Amino acid sequence: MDALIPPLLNGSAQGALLLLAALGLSLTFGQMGVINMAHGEFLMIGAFTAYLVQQVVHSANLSVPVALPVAFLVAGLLGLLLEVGIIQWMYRRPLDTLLVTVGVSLILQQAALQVFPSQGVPVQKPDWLDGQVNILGYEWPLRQVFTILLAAVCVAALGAWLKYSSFGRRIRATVQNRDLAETAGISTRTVDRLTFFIGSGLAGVAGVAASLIGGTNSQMGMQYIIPAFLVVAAGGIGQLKGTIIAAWAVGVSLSYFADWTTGSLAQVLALMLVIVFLQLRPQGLFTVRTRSLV
Amino acid sequence: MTTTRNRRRSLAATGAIATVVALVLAGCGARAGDGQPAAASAGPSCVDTSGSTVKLGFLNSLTGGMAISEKTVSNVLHMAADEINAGGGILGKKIEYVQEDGATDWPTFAEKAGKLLTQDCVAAIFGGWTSSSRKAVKPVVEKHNGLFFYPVQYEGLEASPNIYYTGATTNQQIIPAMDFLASKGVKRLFLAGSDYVFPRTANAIIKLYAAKLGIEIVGEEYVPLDKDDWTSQVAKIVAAKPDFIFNTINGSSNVGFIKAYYDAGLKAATTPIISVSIAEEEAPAMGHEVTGHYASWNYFQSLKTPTNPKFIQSWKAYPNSSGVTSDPMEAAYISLYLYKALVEAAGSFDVDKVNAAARSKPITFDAPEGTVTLNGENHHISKPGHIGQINAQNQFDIVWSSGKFIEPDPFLKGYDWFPAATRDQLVKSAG
Amino acid sequence: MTAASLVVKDLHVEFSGFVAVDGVSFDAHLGEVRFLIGPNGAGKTTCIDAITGLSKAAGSARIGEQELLGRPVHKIVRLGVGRTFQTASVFDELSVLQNLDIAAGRHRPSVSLLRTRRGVDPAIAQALEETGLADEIATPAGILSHGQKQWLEIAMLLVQDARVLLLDEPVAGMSQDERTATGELLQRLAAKRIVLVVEHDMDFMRRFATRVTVLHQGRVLSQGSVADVQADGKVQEVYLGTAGAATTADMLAVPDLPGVAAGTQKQEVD
Amino acid sequence: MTKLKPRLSLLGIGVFAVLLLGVAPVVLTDHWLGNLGKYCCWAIAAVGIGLAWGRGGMLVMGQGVFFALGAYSMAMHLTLESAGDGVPGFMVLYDPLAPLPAFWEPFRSPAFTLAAVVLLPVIAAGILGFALFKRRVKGAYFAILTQALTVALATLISSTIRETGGDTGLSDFKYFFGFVLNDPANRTLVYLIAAGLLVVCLLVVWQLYRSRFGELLVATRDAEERVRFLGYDPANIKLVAFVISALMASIAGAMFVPIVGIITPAEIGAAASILMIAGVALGGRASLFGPALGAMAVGWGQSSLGSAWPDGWTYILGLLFVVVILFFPKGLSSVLGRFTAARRSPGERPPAAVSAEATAAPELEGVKA
Repeated sequence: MDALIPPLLNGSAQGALLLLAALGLSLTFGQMGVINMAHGEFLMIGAFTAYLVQQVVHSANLSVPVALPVAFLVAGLLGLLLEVGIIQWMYRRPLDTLLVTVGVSLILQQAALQVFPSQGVPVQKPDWLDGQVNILGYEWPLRQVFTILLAAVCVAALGAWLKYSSFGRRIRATVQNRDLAETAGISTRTVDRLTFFIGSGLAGVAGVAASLIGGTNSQMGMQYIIPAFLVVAAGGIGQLKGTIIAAWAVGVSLSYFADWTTGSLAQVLALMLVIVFLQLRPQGLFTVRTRSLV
Repeated sequence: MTTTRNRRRSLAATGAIATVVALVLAGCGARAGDGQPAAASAGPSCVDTSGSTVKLGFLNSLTGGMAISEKTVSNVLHMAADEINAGGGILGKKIEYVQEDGATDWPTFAEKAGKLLTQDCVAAIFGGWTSSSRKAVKPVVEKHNGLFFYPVQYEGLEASPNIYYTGATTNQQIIPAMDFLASKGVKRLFLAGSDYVFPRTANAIIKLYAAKLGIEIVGEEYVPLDKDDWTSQVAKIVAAKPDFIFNTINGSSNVGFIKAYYDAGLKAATTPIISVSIAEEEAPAMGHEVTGHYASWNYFQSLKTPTNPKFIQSWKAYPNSSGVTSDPMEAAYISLYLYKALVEAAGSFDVDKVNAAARSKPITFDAPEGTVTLNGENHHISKPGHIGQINAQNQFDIVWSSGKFIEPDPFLKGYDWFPAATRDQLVKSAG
Repeated sequence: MTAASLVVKDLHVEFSGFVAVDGVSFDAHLGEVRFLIGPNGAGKTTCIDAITGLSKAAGSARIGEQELLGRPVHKIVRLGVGRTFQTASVFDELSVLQNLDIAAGRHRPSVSLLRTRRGVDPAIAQALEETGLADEIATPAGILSHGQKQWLEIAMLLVQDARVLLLDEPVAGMSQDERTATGELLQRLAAKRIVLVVEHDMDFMRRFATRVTVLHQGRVLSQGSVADVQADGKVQEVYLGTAGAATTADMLAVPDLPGVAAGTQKQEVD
Repeated sequence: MTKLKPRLSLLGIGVFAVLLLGVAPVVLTDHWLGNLGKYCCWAIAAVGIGLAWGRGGMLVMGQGVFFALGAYSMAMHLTLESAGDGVPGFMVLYDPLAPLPAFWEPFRSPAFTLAAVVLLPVIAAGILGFALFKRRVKGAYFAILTQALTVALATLISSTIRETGGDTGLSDFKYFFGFVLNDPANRTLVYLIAAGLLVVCLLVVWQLYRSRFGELLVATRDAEERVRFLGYDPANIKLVAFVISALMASIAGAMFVPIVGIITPAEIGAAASILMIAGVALGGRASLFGPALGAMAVGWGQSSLGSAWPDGWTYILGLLFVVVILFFPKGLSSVLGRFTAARRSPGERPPAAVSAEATAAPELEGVKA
């Protein structure tokens, strides 16, 4: 059991972080078809926001809860800016959004390198995240529990919002049939902007979580972007439950691989696992079947 | 009809290329076994020192991932150049530096080194950080018979007539750290590193020396340089119950490591960490979490030497200064002064004369870490070994010192626990 | 070349539990222009999708002895089944000639693909003549008129030498003259090839159909000549049910409502 | 299409060949000739990307994988050539007595090395492409999968230090198939081979673009399902283009090694693979010369602007992506094309404008039912 349980717990936390990073993408990529390679940099902005909030609210106990909504707002507004400035002209060219946002990500990285201390900045962990809880006889770091709870809250909020709010219904209507939605009086422009705002804002929240796990610096976004995209793809386009399961599966397999082999090989194996899975099942875990093909 | 003719024409074009290639093949170019030593084919140097200035090249990553560390080195080189110029320059000639960006891209390092030597005609190049950048520059400076001053501690096992190493080699950083651990009575050691050449090499050496010291290595874990999440590996550390952790992690991955370490409930008081890549520059990014841990360096800002206060003061006053001094910066600072000393000893900027001067008499410099002496054979410098413990201000309190300066020994010739067969092969393949 | 009959028996298509086509059987023979009609969601296009391998289906669809179901799309095409699409789909960036050349290509050895085209294939010249596109040979297909695009699609089927032509709303968006021309073209083609047309345009159907199958909610509602079908009470009921106020006769007589046809395209997906 | 255009293109290749093979070695210094050689390597890879992405619609974000196959094949051979009979130095530390890893052994042979440069990418791309295209993986999925693959390979190489040299890679090559690499004459020779290969690659795609295959590839890019309904298997068509583009990336990698003198995982990772695409996008993905010239321009920008204004270069590169993709999706060559077309036939609709619209149209994802 000693060999089985701890990686499962650690992996669940890793999966939760991955899920937070992928959640926004599942909106923008899954629902709108935009491939935002700058999503990792929005995450970075969220982490830097956590640091900046800490400069104002000195107590880490308070600053982290404050930083979560602020980071959501900051990253969300930046995403909105990206949508209004660039993406809105490109909805008919999904593949090209990928390249445009690569450019945006280069610019944001360089800007962060010049604005903030080049070595990165420290984000203090709140005291209430110190320590461990005992689960099944194993000491489980509270910080990991926090990541999982945060991911759960975000998923629940997003899911409820999509399902019950009128904007959520409009998003789903727009995704299913843009023209019809427009004729039904839905402003698809507003829906696009709102979706992008929320998707990017979620990256900001993920950034706060990431700042408690790793370094906060100009390069941090790059380590999340590819795995996050793979998770969304493996989960199935526009499928929240697929994204959740895929993120958890990748996190846990990464953790087991790391337990059995080295950290590097674990990364390679986890990537290969997803690649092979997508080869076998290109439509992802869950799909809405329609007559038009993938 | 047109197409047929077109095809014939494209065939003709291909034929023309083949002919050109064949001509060149037959015409010229030295072949292996022609008996010509490779370096002899380097053309005459274009360095011109007849004027009132001497051109030097600074090659650091100002963009990309390594800019995090290398910008500071670039800046301190500028400061050293300004100081030297204020003091009258080298052999009476003012330094005119050309700053190039290596862009965290190793072929770019090779390209820019070539540019500095052949286009800008600099007398020497200073910079580099990663071993990859050094390995990219090495063939270039050897080909053009230039000089390269490399300021960062590295994995050793190298010596090039065209490179001077002012950072520590393994016996000046890794081995003092192990001696310190032995003095603390450490019995169980865990090795954690980033997955690249320096940590792997350092750990190979640590394992050999640990066997001699009677320290048991209870685990060894690596994570890719660009990954911050150490959760899984730290869980293994917890399970292995070491007395001490030897940390060869580099970059922001260190932050992730420390965070995972505390998350898992490890404490500096019971399972301390000794690092070889965390200095005054890096520690602030980790906040208070590194307090109480150790680092092995040859220089600390807190070091009490005659020249250190002035160095710290100048740096703090320098534009765009980070405010703290650290070992790699100090090594870069040394590199420019060492070059000045070498040139003045040789009385010339000529590379061969500089190298001859290095061999003929001991070149010294009163560095912030103390008076360092150049080893003219292996082009490394003597250094003191210090262990610092990180305090609440993210500065280092020195808790252990090697006493005398440690002579550089990149191939570990003076250490009987290092297998002779390995060394012989390494020396042979290093040429 | 001789074309046997296309015989579809007991066709079933299901999308995640939703039965789109439920036990449909019909056949089409040389010499007749066969029509498949029905209200929105009746499963007309789905039938064609199934026959051409685009949708997974149970049952049987044969040309002569050859079973089509279960084969990949391009293999079915190689058996001589060609189709057009509701939205004319031609290669916009390529010229008319290049479009047709590609359609003719499957009979060539693959090495010849690496060579440049020289001259115009006789089969292509003939198809151009037949569809009246001879003047547009160098025009990029993207700037052809809507009707011309439809003809280009038909021309592509001809050079492809398809034995069975499955045409999905071939006259949508065409002018009255173009419709007539298309109808006559189809009647000419029917002499040598099996022609099956899915249409909403009742006027067009009445003028050119030899036999008609009416689908409703995935099942065959009625089958026979135009007159038979028009007289069928069940058909009247269905059209009354879906169209509300209009009478069956009116419905079947309405020449064409482009808006209706266009509107249905989107919603017909499952 | 008139017959004029292909002949003009051929003339263009001729001029290009004269400039690269005849003029450049005479007028350029050794340093810039070496740089030009490096740009030629990127251009070779770019020509392949132009074929796969511009004409075939497959956004290949993992050309680093094939670049690596060629580069490491060549680098292993050159390392062994420099090491003589012994084991390369970097392998010694970890286990001084262990022999050369088995997969290194055949690379002692020059013939095997050259064969590997050609066959390894063909086999790898063949298997990968077959698996992906038969399963109809395309668009963003294809792009991200290939990118993930190159990230995985770079990570793997970084962590296998004894086998591949790890993150510091392979460097310090003394000989190139018997020729002393430090000799300027030999360096010119290596440059000429790279430049010659670039010209050959251009000729290959020139013929492909004017062939029926080229038309079919464009057709597959724009309407894959439609091609299927013409009796072709689009997977096979895409596979051919993908394999050729992989081969070109491998050749580029193989020539990169003797010219630049080092190969490390950083040259094949995500950033490097994306940089290869930058040039193609800039020059014009679907045009004949666009990718090659774009890649050379980006290389030159990195050398000269990167020196003059390092921080600025990163911003320029980022803006280049944004501006070019947003405003000139067909690259700068389309701007030129639009201009000449407007001059040649005033009043008529310029073909470039037509094709730009076609690009702007949504990709036909399957058949709209």
